[in-house]
Amino acid sequence: MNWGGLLLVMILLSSLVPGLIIFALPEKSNRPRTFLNLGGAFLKLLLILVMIIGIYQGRQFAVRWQLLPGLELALNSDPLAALFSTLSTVLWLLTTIYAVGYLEQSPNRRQFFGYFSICVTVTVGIALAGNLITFFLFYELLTLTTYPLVTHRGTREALAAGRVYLAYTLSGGAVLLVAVAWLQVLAGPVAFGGPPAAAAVPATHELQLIVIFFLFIAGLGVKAALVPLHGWLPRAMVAPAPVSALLHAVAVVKAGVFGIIRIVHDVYGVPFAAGLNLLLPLAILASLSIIYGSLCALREDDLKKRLAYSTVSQLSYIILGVSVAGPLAAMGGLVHLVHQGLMKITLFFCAGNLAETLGVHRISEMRGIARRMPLTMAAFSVGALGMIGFPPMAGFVSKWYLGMGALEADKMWVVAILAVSTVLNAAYFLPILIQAWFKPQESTWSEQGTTARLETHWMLLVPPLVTAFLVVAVGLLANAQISPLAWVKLIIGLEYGP
Amino acid sequence: MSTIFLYNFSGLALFAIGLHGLIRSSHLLRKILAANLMSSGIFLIMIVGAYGPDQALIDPVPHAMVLTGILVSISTTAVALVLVCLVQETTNRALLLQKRKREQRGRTDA
Amino acid sequence: MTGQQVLPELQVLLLSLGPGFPLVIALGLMVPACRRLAFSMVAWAPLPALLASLYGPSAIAVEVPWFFMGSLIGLDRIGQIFLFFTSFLWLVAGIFGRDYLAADEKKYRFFGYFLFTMSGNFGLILSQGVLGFYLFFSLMSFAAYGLIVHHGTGEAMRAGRIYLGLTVIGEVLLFMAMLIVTRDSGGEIAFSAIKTSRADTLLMLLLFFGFGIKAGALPLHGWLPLAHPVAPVPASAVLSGALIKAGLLGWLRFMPPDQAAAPFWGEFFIVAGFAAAFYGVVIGLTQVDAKTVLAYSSISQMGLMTVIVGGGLLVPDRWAQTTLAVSLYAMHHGLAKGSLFLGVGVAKKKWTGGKKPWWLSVGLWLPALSLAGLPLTSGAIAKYGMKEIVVAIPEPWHGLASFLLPLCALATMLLLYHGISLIRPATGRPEAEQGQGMLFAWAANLVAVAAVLWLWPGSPMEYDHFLTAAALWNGLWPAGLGVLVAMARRHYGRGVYEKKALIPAGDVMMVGQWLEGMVQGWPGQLVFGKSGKDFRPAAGPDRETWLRRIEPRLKKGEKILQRWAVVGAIFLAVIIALVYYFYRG
Amino acid sequence: MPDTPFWAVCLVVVPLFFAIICFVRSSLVTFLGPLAAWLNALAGLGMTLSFVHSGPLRYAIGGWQAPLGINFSIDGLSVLLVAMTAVTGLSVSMYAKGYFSLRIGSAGEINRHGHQRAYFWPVWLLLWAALNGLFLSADLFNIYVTLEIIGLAAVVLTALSGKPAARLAAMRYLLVSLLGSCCYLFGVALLYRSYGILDMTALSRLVSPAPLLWVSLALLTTGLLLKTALFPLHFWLPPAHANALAPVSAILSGLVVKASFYLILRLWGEVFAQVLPFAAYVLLGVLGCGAVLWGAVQALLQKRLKMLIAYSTVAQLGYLFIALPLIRLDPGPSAREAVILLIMAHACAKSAMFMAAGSIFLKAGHDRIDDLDGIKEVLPVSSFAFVLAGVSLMGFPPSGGFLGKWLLLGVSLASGQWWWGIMLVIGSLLAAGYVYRIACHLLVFKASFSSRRGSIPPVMEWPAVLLAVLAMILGLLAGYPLGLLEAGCPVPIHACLEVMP
Repeated sequence: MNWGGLLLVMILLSSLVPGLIIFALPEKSNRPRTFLNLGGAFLKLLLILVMIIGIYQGRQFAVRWQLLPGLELALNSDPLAALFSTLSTVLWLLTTIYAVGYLEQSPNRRQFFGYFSICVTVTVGIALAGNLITFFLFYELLTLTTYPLVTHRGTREALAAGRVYLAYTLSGGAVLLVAVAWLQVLAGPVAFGGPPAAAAVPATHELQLIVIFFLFIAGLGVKAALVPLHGWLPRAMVAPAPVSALLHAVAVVKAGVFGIIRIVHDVYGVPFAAGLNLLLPLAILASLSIIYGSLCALREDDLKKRLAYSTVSQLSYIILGVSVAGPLAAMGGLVHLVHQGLMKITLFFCAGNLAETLGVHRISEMRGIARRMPLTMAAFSVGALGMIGFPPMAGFVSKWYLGMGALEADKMWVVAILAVSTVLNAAYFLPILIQAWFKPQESTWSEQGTTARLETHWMLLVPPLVTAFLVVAVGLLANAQISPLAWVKLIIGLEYGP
Repeated sequence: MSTIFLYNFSGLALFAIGLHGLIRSSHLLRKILAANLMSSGIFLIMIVGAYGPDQALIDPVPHAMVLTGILVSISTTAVALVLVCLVQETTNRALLLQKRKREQRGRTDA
Repeated sequence: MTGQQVLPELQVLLLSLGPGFPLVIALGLMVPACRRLAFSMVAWAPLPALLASLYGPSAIAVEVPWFFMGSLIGLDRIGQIFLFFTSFLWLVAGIFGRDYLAADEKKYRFFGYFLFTMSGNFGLILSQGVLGFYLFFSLMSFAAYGLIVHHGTGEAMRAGRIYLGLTVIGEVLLFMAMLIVTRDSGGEIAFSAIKTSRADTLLMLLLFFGFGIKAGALPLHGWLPLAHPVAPVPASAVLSGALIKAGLLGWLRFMPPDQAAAPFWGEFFIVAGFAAAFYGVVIGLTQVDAKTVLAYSSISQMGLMTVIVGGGLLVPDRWAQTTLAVSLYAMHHGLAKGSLFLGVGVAKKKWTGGKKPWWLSVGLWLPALSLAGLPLTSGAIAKYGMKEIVVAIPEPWHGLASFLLPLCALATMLLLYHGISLIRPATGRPEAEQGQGMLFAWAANLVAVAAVLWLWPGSPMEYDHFLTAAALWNGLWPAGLGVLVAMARRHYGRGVYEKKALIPAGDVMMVGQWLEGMVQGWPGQLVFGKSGKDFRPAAGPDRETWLRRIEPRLKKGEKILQRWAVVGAIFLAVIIALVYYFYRG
Repeated sequence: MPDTPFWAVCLVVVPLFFAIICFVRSSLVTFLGPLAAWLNALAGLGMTLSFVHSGPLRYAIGGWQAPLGINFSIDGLSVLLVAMTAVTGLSVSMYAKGYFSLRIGSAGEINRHGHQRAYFWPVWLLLWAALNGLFLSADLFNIYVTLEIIGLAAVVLTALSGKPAARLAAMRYLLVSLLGSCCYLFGVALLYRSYGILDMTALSRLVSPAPLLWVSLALLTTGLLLKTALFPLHFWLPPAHANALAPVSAILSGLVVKASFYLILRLWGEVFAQVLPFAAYVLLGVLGCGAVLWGAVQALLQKRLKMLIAYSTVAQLGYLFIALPLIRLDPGPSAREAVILLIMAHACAKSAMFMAAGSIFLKAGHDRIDDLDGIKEVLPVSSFAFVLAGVSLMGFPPSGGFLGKWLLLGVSLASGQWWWGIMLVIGSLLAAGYVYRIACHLLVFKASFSSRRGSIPPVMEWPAVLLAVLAMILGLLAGYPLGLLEAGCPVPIHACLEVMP
């Protein structure tokens, strides 16, 4: 276990150990629990920074653990892994602060924070996974650890939503297992770093490879909320706001999309996949879910459900970017992975704020709410405008690169899809902003005891403002050295050559 | 040779009768008796197997096996009888019929 | 007035102050602590931009790599013209607005959006890069929504909704156009380096309609006549004065002077221009509200400018001259239309009933006549610049244009007369005392309208040619005839047009309403199912439903397996099956 | 360090010796029982270590050579199963120690526990000795004897709880066990008639296809199928396992059922592997699929916790039988390794589940699944152990169950007969169905939960957690036990072939 490997294991442990200790602590020990959580978050962020610096210097960290002769678990730190793990860690830190504020008086917090920390460990595990079997291991564990968070409230709908969530994700996991095992039979152990494994399979198995690819897409599509398999996401919105913020905007859904990126880039390799013309159906599926997601979002009056459907459509941007074979489109897709995470988590934080402080859940109750909660609605507006692709925000940058990539591969219909979905995004986000900012208050809200000075508890207010600032900063400083876009260019540079 | 065949056949017959008795009869004691019949049938076949073609050479191993078998079937029957008494005590009829089970339904708990 | 060479950093500072300063004040307005201080400085926000336009060097472009994927700021010739009249108009509107809305309790919010729109406007003029242009264009468009819906009445909300809808569509069309332009020019985003291939019909269509929405091109002009009456006067002045000119600037920026003549597109622009010009007047005459009439006159004037751009497309080597002529015409129209709108505002505040005071009628008639191109007014100079372009275009269009242009002037005069006659005195108690800021601003604007083209260095000003009898007569008869016809129409048609507009304002928007009804109506239900109901995709497999149905059969199955007879049968069956498989194997 | 034969003998003698003493001096039972359990576990550990050290071995007890003497053949498979029995047995014993000294519930229950303790330990140690004997013994008749002892001891333990349902279930279990043993004996008799030798390794060389062999094998196998409760013949298992006392159910489901499957694995996997046609394996595989589906669906229908777990045993056994055709198909060792992993993982997980269910039943006073909401607040450790064991039963990575499923899936896909693999995946999905039906009640929070007074001692809660964790990380540590498996290929026995033809 060299020093690099130790670093990777430490990154995982830095949130697993606090999680386990939290389980051991009694329910009432709030202060140590918060300290543990935040300490773990900061430590993990630090370690990831060390990793990023290492990657900048061109070093490669890896650790192996052999289960059986043909089977080993591996973690390695390639730039794509660093991108996703940084995103999850930063957002986990903010969501922990938010969750501490959000669940101030509620019961059963020990179980919540315990599973919350383990869940992030698993997400970072997915990011750092070095081969297909490790990825699958963490992918399945994600289902396990997120279930108690979805059914945290314990109400009837929470249990029903939990059951639906399990039905979808477990069957997705089963399909993925068959695909992984089948590929292992054909191509031997599949590692992520080196040359695409599927390309090395003899040509006679081409049909099997095609079937395996679509099994992968089906298995990962459940978590990536591709249209026919997205049913669980809106129903999982019964979960408390921090859960829907981190999990259903970043961790769980991104794991699915990250998996698809790994499959297309590392397992099959874009040229080979394009050769088997697998990418066109994927692009069509992604476009379908972009449009369908937006149409469903148009019709939802419940705020979190509308955001959920918008997640369904936004995720498919990333898949669309990856499935349009070309460096620029891939760049657009990958950078949208980060940008969408930032924007969507801002929106969910604000939705959580409205629900927690004023008991507002439906959009029709949101008239004139900006007067009562100006900062929250400001953050919400930044996130919403970003989602529409309003220029200085992050959303525009990814849409710009997606468009450029589509034109580079002269797929005009992809640009048309982007245009139509931008209009649809505006159609379901702008009415919310108009109602909040420009219309007088009509419905009465239930004031749930907030401090006089700020509009709501400071822990609920700071995270959305920070993420909103990040959304603007990432957009404005897109060309800067340290922006996600620069990091994605590094990834694509490695992938496609200079 | 015909006596060897006769013994084998009777052993087989005993086994069959015992099997039919164990399955078809509804009274517990009958089932236990049937089980004993089956094992004695098997012992008969094993003993017959011990005699080689020329009467002189007798193979001792089946005898050892039969002895052990008899021991085992005795202890099994003992346990079975104790269980029949227990069942009798709680269900006041030593029948193991389905309808007996239906009456129990109300009070079954772990 | 060409500025001397200034240090690059200073240039960046000077130019970025243009859009930057209003932003800073707007943020100041948001923070309650320094709200009062910020409000006091609101009126002077456009000053740095005005100074930059006057003293800035005529042609510089400064690279700012870190700002939003690399952007360029710079001031070229037409940029300078646009920046000058836009900043002047914003300055006048700001001073006017401060007094006009002094009593309004939501004035901080209004001026917040006012400053955002202003910063967007200046930004898009100054930016020399495609991305920067699009950024400020979107900022201006979205912030203008705040100005339109300021009063919050029903029609304001409807106008705002329509404006926003069309703006979003415009943004998307522009987004696609920019993608194609950047790809064609190999990833280059500076205006000087981009090449828009005129042959690419999709690109040209996207550009025409993308900017056409803002510039009031025919099918997509619906929001203009709806937005102006509902917006407060300073807002509508700026809307028609500066905002719609952004569309025009977009055309000029995105169609660089490459050599390939685009005959088809030239004709397309000319036809669209004339159509807009006359359509605007025809519909305008049927309206009853002064600001709506002025809005329609803006549409028709923009039509004229589209004609000039079309001319420039037909004769590519005269492109530089065309852009100059169009910019001057835009400047003149912006200032004139601004002063007309401000005039309406002054009338509403200061005219206490009875006969229209003399200074008010002079203030209204001066810009109107100038717009109609009366000789010796800056309007005439602007029209003269246009004529030079018309002369150069090839035959079929030359004759048509030279015949139609005077007709346009006549029609404009007709429409403006109708508009001015509709201006009504103040209904409530006029606040006479603190209106000074309004009057001063209005007066300054009038002076500008009168003098601007005389003083502007680049304007096509040959005195000798200008004073010839023919030029005088050409300028005079359309205006005079227009006034006579308008008087006759007013005299005979009294009362017919006063009450209700024959065609509701925003004529084309009736189609929009019909469409909206459709979506709510039965076709919408058909497509989307009942609106608002929780749209349930395939419900997850609920354990209760499918299991409940087959449960009794399963329980019975288990009971059967419990019986001894069945067990015996299965037992024998397994033995026989095994023996059979052993044999068969 | 004493050598392997010493440990082999200890494994059988020590539990027998203590069983007798506990029976005679029932007052000492509270101390002697757990002591015996620890000694047994130590013997198992010693055996494993010496096996690693010295490799496979054949040992004739008391120098008596076959066919009269009793031979022990110690190879990888048997050592692993002995080790599994040691670990699971020790945890169940610790649980039983707490269970019988518990002060929960009415006075009647408490003194009945005292009475039961006196009989539980001797019979359980007897069962443990028989299990060790079975795993180690080399010839078929010796296996018959140990099999019979296991059957009887299990029946007595089932009847121990004294409730009418338990007694009826015990009676049915006894009759089934009788039927199975008679058939097994008949098969052994016929085998002896045709080959004159009962030693498994010797038989595997002599055997050649003959009608008498087919009949005897059919009888042997059907007897064992009845004892393993494979799908159509599973009717006796759920009532027996559900109505027995908690530690007894853990023993029954975890270990007893595995004994007869071990024999099938030996006979079909090694002894008669060359002779048996593949079609026969397919038959067992199909019955296994039936077991997986039927067991899972029945489990989904159950209202009581222990009945659900019992039916889940029926389903999980189906997995093992699906693996049989795959062992035949797979050239390499991975299918055999997978089966061993599945056996060990199931043993740990199932006993952990039953122990946790026992604690839940004692604390809640009932085991109706739908009324268990909020027990998490009262019994956090046990409910966590239950959920963790359930998860490893579902075959979630990194559990042993997952690795077994993964290997079998690989073999089935590589061999082209992909339907076995798909059956495994569907089975684990159904397993997820019934595990999460309980887990969703155990994980959910409810402020008030009506539970009986008195607390569950940690000695009852922690063994369940340890076993569940072991099942969960078995996947990660799979390299070590499976390494043992490879080292232990059976020893050639030409040494003792001088017996009559």
